[in-house]
Amino acid sequence: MIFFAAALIPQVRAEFQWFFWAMVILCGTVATGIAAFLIFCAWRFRRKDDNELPPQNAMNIPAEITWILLPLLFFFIAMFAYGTKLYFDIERPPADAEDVYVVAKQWMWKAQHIGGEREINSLHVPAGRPVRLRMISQDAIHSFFVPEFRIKQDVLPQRYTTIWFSAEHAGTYHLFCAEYCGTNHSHMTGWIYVMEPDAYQRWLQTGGAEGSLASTGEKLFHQHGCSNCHQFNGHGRAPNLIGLYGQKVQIAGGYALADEDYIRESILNPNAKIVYGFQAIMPTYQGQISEEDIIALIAYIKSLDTGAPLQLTTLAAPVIETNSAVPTKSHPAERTTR
Amino acid sequence: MMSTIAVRPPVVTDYLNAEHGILSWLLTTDHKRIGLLYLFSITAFFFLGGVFALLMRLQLLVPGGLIVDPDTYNKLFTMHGITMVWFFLIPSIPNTLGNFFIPMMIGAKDLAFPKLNLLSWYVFMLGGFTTLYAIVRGGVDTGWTFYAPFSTAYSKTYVVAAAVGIFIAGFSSIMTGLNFIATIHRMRAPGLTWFRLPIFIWSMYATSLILVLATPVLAITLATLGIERIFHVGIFDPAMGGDPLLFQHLFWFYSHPAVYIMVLPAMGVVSEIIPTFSRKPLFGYKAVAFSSMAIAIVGFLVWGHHMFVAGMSLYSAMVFSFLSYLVALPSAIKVFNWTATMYKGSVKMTAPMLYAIGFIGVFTIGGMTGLFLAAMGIDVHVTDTYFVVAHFHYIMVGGAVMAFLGGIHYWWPKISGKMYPEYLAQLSALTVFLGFNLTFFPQFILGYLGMPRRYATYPPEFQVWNVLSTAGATILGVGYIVPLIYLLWSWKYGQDAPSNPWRTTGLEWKTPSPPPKHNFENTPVVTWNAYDFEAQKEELHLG
Amino acid sequence: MSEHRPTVKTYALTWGILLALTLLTSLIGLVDLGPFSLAVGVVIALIKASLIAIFFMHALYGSKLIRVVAAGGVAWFLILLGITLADYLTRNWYPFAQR
Amino acid sequence: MVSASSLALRQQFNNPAQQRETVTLGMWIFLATEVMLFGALFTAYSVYRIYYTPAFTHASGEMEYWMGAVNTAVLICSSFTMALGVHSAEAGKKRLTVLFLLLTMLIGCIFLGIKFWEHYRHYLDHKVPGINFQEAGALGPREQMFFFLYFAMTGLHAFHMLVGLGVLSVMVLRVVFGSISREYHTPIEIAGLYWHFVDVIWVVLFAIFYIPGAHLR
Ligand code: HEA
Ligand code: HEA
Ligand code: HEC
Ligand code: CUA
Ligand SMILES: [Cu+2]
Repeated sequence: MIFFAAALIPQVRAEFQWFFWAMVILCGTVATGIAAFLIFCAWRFRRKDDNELPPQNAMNIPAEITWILLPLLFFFIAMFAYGTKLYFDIERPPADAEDVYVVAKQWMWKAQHIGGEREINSLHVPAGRPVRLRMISQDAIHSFFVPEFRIKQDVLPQRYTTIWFSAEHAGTYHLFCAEYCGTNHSHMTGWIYVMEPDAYQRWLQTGGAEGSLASTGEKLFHQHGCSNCHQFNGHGRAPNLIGLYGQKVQIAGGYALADEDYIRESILNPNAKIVYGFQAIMPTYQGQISEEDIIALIAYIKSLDTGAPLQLTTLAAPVIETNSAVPTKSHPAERTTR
Repeated sequence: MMSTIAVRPPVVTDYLNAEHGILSWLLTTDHKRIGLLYLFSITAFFFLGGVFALLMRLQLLVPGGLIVDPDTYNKLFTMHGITMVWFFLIPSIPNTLGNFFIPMMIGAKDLAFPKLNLLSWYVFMLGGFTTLYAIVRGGVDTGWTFYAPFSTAYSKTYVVAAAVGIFIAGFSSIMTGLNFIATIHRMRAPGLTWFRLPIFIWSMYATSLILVLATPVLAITLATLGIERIFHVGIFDPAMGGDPLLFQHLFWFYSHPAVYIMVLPAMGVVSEIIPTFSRKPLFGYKAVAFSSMAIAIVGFLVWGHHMFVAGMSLYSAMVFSFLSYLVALPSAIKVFNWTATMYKGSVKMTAPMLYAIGFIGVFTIGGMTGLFLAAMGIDVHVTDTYFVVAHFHYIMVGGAVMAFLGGIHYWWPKISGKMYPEYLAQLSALTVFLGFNLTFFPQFILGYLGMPRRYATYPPEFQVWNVLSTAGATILGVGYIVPLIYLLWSWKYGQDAPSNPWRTTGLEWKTPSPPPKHNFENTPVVTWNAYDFEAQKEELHLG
Repeated sequence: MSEHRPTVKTYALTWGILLALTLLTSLIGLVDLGPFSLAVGVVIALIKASLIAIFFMHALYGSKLIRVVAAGGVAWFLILLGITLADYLTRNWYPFAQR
Repeated sequence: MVSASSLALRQQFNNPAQQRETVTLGMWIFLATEVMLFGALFTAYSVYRIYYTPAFTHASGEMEYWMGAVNTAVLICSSFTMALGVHSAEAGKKRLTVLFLLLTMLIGCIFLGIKFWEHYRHYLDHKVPGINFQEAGALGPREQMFFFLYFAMTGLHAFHMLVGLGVLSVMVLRVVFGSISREYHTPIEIAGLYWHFVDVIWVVLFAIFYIPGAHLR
């Protein structure tokens, strides 16, 4: 998206650094001030005579107003605003980020690159390029945490979550699982290898990948018999999947957005959302396809594109089923290549 | 011979010797005795939780873990969190000092529902024993937060028993809260209007509101969790269409307000100690009173700040962040008013005052690091690290426990009728303060460096700070053991306490120490404001 | 008691209205109103609930404090419901390419 | 003369009016906690109903609609008799009070009977999640969520009814044995509040579980 032209990629780590330390200095000053004042009072106004009664002043409206408004207006609002800005930077990947898929399970991290390379408890990425991770868990909740990059995101079962980073310098960085996930939670660690672009290219070549992720997905598509029903001429008894990704699909009783989660659900739980005009005949693949293979299938379906740039739909409404079955003109069954 | 008899006042029947025998304690409906029952129970739970903490700190002395395997460690922090939160800190001040002093401070004979009060102790103990059963049978390893689906589908430990224990204890909280609210509304002495109430009463009132409104949600959430674990109905299981984040929402809807259950009473105690030992009315009384209510109410709107990286809506997260700053404001108001109270006062540094001042300092740091966490961009990095652990121990251990100890010392003469040894008490207050900071300050650094929490082992680069923290914990442990010993000692051998040893203003000091069974000979009539030394100048021989 | 209380007549009238409303919902339920059937059902239910609270439970006959408590209970439930739903309803609110 | 009201005055109170107000307040606070107790489940219902609207509507069509509707009417009748019971207690009419309380309990039992019968029918239909739920049809998996919430909420409600029956039995005994009188009838009022509250919950449960899919039957 234009908002995220490469030049504007926020340097999350740098921004974090100065924000964090600005807060340390600010809060440190206030805290030291309060502590100093307490000690000063304790000493300066110590009781000298056991019967003494000091002046009984107990209220000062201007003072109250000052210390209500001062922190709020000067500190709290600024902290909120900057914290939120930084958060949105962390949460929204730039459009040109390279996708890597991550599957978490008790207690390891599995990564799959678009090129087909797979790794366990390590992740190789090029320096200076934004990388977007699409993550899912096979069991409990985990959390992908790279302290050096100042990023963290919980990895949920049955749902893709996203995090992105752009590492400036080559090096190795610690990867931790930060959400408690059972016995070996503290062993669910790994390394991120950030490499100079040429070194990264070399690594890719020696990676031993058997074809890209999408091509693996294509094989699976035939293996699992998807292609029997889903044909690309628009005549099968199942919807044509070309150009599906990113579309707004009409389903029984509403619309759904065909993102990764939708495709995944269509495979594992096809009856949850029935494409309008089709029968609920697709068998469930629950328990038959691993998370890794689902990712390959998704990569394949995503690649089923005519090459035209993806049309980005901005959704004003939540992607949930509603009963508002407004008929649509473009019947999905007639959808062919765009 | 004659003179010794004359020095000792004639023995009056106070609440302690009004009846005798174990049954007179187990069947009592006297709020003061029930307060003591609670005091003993929560002290036991505190030391149990403390032992878990010490074992944890020992384990973390070396990167690979010193004493236990990861499974055991996971159980340790879970059981530490559960005992400390539900069986120590939440009932700590309300059920001991609150039980004991709410009726006394408002000039009532007892709480509104004395039998309910006793029942609440039994329910609490039943919950406690159920949880102990879970612990003895082999423990729980879900973390005190019980996140699904780990707790519902993957943990192999006694999750249901522990959840049932907390579920039961929750009803004790509800009963107590209900009792306090009804009491404060309806049982005040003639003339004791809302704005004449001591701030401690306001805090307890705000606390009770939270107890009553939040705890039922926890109860139903844990019940659902148990059902899900036993029957696999799918409510939190994503494979069956459930959403684990719903569990988190419901859990934190209770547990965030619950952190204010822990700190509001502490603030109340501090608001009593500071005016007494500054001999000045609390500065900005109304501001402090209203800020308690504001915390109680706004505190219900911020729970999502525990879920910033959980996969929640960005926009919700933003609102939660903003409201978190809003709820920090009343705390700030209190801090400033406490300090202003000391200004130009007549300050006496007794042990309770040391604790109170320690509270202000440590709570400020803990609260300010809460501001770091509420800044979403920072939270992404430090959430689920030791930074969070340090944040809440600063408020809960440095803040609430310190205020609890301060309150126990402050009211000890009234509770036991004996004075505690002042010098020793000051010494151990300092020990607690130093040990505490040594234990938990390094944890801020650990968190910033990226050490995740709930780790049984850790990379070697984190060792230095962990060693410091463990060293601190040892000192802290000593700091807690010493008061236990001398307070018990003073109960038997301490000097008799006069009825108003601090020469202060509250109603609770206008009756003998220890108080008679029905608190006051005659229902007092109140014509003065709280902390009004001026009005009681003659009575207190001041000026 | 100085406070006045509903008379038997009021009780009977309330009862009659409640029964009528029950019949009404039951019949409306049979009609397909799409998403509105739940909404209509809930609205009628809330009217009935208020009637019970006001006339059978004397919510408006008692002290102001009691009204505050009753309203407070409902308000707090709405906080729980509203803010939780706010998350669910805005979870997919970002531009598609961003997630 | 020692009146019944001063006999019933507990030592912590100064006068009967204070006692009555305090106890009533306590009950209302308790009801607020009950709102939150059910509130958590209502929230869960709302979340999943938004997620799985078609499944919820469809599953709602499988309710025993008329049993639910009749039950609503039944419970409203019991609320009416309860109100009359409190009214008679205020007027000091002991016999009438006992009569209305017993009537209320009887109607409550009818409600529970119907409710149990419904649950049993669902059981035979294999609709009890966690025990014998069998998915049927395209929306099956998500209907399970509906049925879980249905059983959880109506179950919790039925549990409250049972407690209510217990409380009312005690009240009947207390009226019969004379610890309740024209001067001191707060316990009956309190019990009435509880009973009406349970009725309120049911009225809403009926709306959210039975109505959305009623037209599908
Ligand atoms: C008694 C307990 C207690 C209290 C009172 C608080 C108070 C606060 N807490 Fe804390 N918190 C916990 C106990 C507590 N917390 C616990 C147990 C957890 C972790 C749970 C778990 O995951 O296990 C937690 C976690 C936690 C998180 C989530 C972290 C994470 O997991 O990612 C956040 C995020 O916003 C947060 C924020 C706050 C804020 C803003 C306050 C505010 O209320 C603080 C307000 C106080 C002040 C701000 C200080 C006084 C102010 C001044 C002196 C004014 C001057 C200051 C300036 C001008 C800067 N807390
Ligand atoms: C009220 C709350 C409370 C209190 C008082 C404490 C007190 C302490 N806590 Fe606790 N802590 C929590 C609440 C609390 N904690 C919570 C909620 C968690 C999160 C759990 C989770 O992640 O699920 C946590 C987690 C937690 C961790 C992080 C674990 C992890 O994430 O891996 C650590 C690590 O250092 C720790 C340490 C301590 C220490 C050293 C103390 C010290 O203050 C304790 C000092 C007390 C003593 C040392 C007792 C004295 C006893 C003796 C000297 C022994 C004598 C023995 C006999 C007489 C038999 N705590
Ligand atoms: C028996 C035939 C059949 C097989 C085999 C089959 N599908 Fe389907 N699929 C369907 C039908 C029919 C639909 C439309 C109805 C629905 O949504 O369930 C569909 C829908 C989908 C959709 C949603 C399409 C849209 O336009 O929104 C996706 C994605 C999908 N299938 C992927 C797959 C994959 C991947 C496989 C193999 C692992 C597969 N299908 C196997 C019949 C089949
Ligand atoms: Cu995976 Cu912790
Ligand atoms: Cu919080």
